[in-house]
Amino acid sequence: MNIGVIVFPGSNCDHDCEHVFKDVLAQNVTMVWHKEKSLVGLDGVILPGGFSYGDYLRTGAIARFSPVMSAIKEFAKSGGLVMGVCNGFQILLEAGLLPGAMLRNRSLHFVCKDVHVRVENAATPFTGACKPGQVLKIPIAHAEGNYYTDPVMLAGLQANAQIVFRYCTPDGRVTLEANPNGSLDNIAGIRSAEGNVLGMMPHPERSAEELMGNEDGRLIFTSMLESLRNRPLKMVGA
Amino acid sequence: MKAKIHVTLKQGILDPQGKAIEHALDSLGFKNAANVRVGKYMELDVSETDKAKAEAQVKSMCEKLLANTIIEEYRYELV
Amino acid sequence: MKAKIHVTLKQGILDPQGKAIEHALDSLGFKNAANVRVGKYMELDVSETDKAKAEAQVKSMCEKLLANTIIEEYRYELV
Amino acid sequence: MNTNTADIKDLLAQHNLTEDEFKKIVDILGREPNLTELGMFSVMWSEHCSYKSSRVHLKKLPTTGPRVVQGPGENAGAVDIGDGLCVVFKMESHNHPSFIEPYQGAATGVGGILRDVFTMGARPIALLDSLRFGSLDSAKNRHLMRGVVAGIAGYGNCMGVPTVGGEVRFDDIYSLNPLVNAFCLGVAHKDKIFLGTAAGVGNPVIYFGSKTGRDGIHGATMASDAFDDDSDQKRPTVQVGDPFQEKLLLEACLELMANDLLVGIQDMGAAGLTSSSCEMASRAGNGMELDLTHVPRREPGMTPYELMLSESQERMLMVAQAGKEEECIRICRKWDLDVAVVGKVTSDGLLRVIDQGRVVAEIPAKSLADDGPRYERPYSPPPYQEMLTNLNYDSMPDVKDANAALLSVLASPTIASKRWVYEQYDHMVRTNTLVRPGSDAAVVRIKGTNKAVAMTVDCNGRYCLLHPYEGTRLAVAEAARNLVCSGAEPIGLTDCLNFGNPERPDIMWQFVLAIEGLKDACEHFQIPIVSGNVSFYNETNGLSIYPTPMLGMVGLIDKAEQAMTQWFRHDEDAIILLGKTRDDLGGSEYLKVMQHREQGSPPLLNLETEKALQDFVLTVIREGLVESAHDCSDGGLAVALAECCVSGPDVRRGAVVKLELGALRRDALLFGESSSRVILSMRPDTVEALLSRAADAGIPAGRIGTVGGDRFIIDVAKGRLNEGCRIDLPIDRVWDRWAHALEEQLRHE
Ligand SMILES: Nc1ncnc2c1ncn2[C@@H]1O[C@H](COP(=O)(O)OP(=O)(O)O)[C@@H](O)[C@H]1O
Ligand SMILES: [Mg+2]
Repeated sequence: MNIGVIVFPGSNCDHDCEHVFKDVLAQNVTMVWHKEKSLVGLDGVILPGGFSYGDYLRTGAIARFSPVMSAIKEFAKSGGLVMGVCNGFQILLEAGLLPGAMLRNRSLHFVCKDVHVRVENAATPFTGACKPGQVLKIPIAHAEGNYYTDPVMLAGLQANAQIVFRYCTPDGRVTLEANPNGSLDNIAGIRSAEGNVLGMMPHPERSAEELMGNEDGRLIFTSMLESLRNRPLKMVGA
Repeated sequence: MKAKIHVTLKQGILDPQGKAIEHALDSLGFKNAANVRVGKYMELDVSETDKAKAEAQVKSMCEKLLANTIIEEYRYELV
Repeated sequence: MKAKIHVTLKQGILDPQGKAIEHALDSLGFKNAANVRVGKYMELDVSETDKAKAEAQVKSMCEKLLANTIIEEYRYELV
Repeated sequence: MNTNTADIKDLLAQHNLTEDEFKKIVDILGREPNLTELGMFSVMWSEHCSYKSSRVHLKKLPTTGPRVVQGPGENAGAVDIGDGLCVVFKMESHNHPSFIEPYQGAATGVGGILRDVFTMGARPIALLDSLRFGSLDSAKNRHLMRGVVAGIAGYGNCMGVPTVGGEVRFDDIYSLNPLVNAFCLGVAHKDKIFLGTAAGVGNPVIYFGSKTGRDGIHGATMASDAFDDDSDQKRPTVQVGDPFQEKLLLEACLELMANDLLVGIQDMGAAGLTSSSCEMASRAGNGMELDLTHVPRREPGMTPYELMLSESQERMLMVAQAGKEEECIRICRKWDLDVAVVGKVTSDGLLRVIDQGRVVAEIPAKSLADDGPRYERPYSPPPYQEMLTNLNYDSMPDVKDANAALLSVLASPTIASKRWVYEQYDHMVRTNTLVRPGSDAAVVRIKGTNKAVAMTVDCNGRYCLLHPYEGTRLAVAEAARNLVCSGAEPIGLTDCLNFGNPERPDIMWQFVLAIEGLKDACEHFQIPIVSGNVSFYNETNGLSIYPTPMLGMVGLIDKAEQAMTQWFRHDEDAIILLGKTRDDLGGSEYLKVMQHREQGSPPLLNLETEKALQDFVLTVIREGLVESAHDCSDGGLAVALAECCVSGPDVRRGAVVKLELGALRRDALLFGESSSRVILSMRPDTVEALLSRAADAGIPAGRIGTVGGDRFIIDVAKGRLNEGCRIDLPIDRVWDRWAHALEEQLRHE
């Protein structure tokens, strides 16, 4: 597969995503500068973590105007797989590709640590290799991961199984103490209504190798690759 | 013309920063401060002499960039 | 009484946030926006009826906590 | 300068120059300097930039070795790690700015050290920070600590460079002079190191990065200036950092370097445009002409004086190959940086500054950069030194309630878990962090190889106060021990020497002894010092900090999977203690916490014993005999054992330990800080082999207990002179105290 990793000024997990796809999963990776206007030839797209535009004003607020974002919208509209991790998730929210907004962490601190998330929907292109309800240990590293949306939208997310990951205890209970940032309904990741766009705060690329002592995050990437292999042909290079 | 823009969290949205400041004020001995809310204040120059046009522009800046209307509201004045 | 407090960077102090926003506005086509400066805006209730006393308190809050007077300046009004 | 004598005196005082130094300037120029020139001399000849009090002593340090690619003198040092790669690292202080404005002071400290490393052509892959604060009982100290930690986080996280380790210690002496030292390490190709040199007459000099504002003018002189109660007045000199801009600068630099366009490059740190230009010219034996008209500015009306002295952050100066200007400019623009050709390399050795067609300064570059004054300042021990080391053991009651004592020492913020700090740092970005903060040293793999590097920062200032020579040797030993316990061979060292006012003979004495200790220990361990920094004048109202020669040591692990951690890993594993325990309570954390004394002689250190121990530990780790290894130092044996039990990432494990008291005191056995000791854990079936190996190597070793259970038990049998005692606590209680003490003390408001 040919996976595009979008590079915004200030992205800093771009090399990490590249490393996982290229060196761990032996895929082709194209680094896509944010001024590109086309995504032709790509099978899937990752918006990596980092501090695009320094996170000034609001996280993701400025990056969403990068020229590449129109191409990403087109790509998503035509069914292409788009995944935003951390800052990438924040950008997808600001760009309206996913619903809701991020508030500052309840603690007001940046927090970097392992957390556990429960797979709430294992029938997405990004979680196919997981079992429903499976608990994954994946690190977070953010200051604004406190997901918010209004009650109507939240009910919609719940009803459409758009909540993909929830913060939980190691044994899979969704509790207040397991919530590292105050996120509504312990939401750690959501998908679009159509299902082909995913945003998640935890960093699966940080737990995708044996040497790092944790391979849980790798499931997300292998799920993605698997569903790309199985997709109907018409979507190629959309 | 100078635009003065206030962007604040919508009513009903929890403001952890405001809460933290309230708490800090309290422990500094300012017991009678309450309901602290924190927002952003921005100033910028608009090189436009027609007030109506300038207003339209600033409104559009707010809608597009300066505020996230899912969680924030904004107001502005031009001087 | 409600205090409305503006905290802004002192003249001459670098405002990286303002710079980034200006750049973004420019690339959004708002070519005539310039000198963007970003500050904080805070509102809080002071349970004090004597205006002079309330003022003294708010000033002291600003000095002690709300503004970092090394790089920021503040102003407030009471309503 | 058309000024009368009184005015000159004033001017010199404002610029921290002596009359002799002024005379020397007049000699060099053959005339009186104008104000811009005076300003340039004053920053370059400040203690901070010229090392005028320390240079004669720093010369004694060992700086060479088979692995050394670049020793002191450049932006950072470089050490060969094989595979055509080297690690580039350095440590730097930002103490004074952080006291004035903790967030920005600490943030710009991180920014500065990152630039030092990436100007050498290395991509930064790890940061560490070493911090000293006064007691957290004071609101001011809590405020300082919160601000400093947030500032380090704010800058490092945004840059995408993980902060993988560090050190925080507390002592009231640092209340008015907190220490903020930042360490950065990067990786570069050995044959692609870039230096700060202005070679090639006629080559263009290009400015890039942020615009120049009035930030930090006099910053360099301020860093060489003790505080007094007027320090508030100096506040406008605070610089504000923009990590986003620095991230762009980093990527632009690495792209410029990959494209073979540069002759030399240097960041604009302290003394900004002045230092970068004159140092680059001087290194190449050339001159440089700068035309200020082209310098990008943030504010109107800036004078040549201000432009030359500004310390605006995130700026660089490069000398490009002639004809490659356009390509350089294109790359800078791609990264949205300000960029301008501001001058050229000349042959006359002069730094000539032009503004609006007028020469506003003309000074031999070498005289600014290298011919600053050098002082052999007098030194002698302070009269109180003997009182400090004098500790009468007989007058001190031995520990009675060992449970309570352990819990108190674990709750001391110097000992307690630093999780509150390092969780605010992104310590995993770049996906190399094999050993995260929380073990003896951090371990970061080098992608593209099987190797990893281990890093630690260490210094016990209390030991250094009690005996600067011994204290510094102990710091070297501890740093190396931390690396070895992580499975790494020490290969290089950077230092950051924080001291008081060098014009005082007692402070200078501390400094000279510390250098001697550093030299002796490094020579013995054969660890070269490849970079460093001196921070003097850490005193307020005449009160100096403890001598704090902070060390940042780097080690190499040939097989990344052999990286070792400090925590127990399996129930039933045997616990082994290597090394000998003596009556070493002098300068211990226990004495400070339980008896409020900072007194005595620091623990005895024998370099041969230490080296033998370290060689042994490294060998058995590499042979796979060991499940965990932990250096035993602050807080002594009881604390180190407790850390082995509770510092692991997912689970806490109990332990049952039995100790022989022999002729020792109970408190010395449990909490004394004898050096050259390590705690290992291993599968029970390998114990015998290990013990016989240790005996062969002449290392004292014995099995002291077993991992497992839900209690932390240390049984101390009756000794020849003293009664025994027992620590017996639920392991969760031990954990809770250690894990949450710091947070609780910070949560006051
Ligand atoms: N300021 C800090 N930043 C990051 N990590 C820190 C900091 N202070 C302490 N740590 C981490 O906490 C652990 C314990 O620190 P310390 O007690 O100083 O270790 P040691 O005594 O082994 O040198 C180490 O892994 C260290 O890297
Ligand atoms: Mg240690």
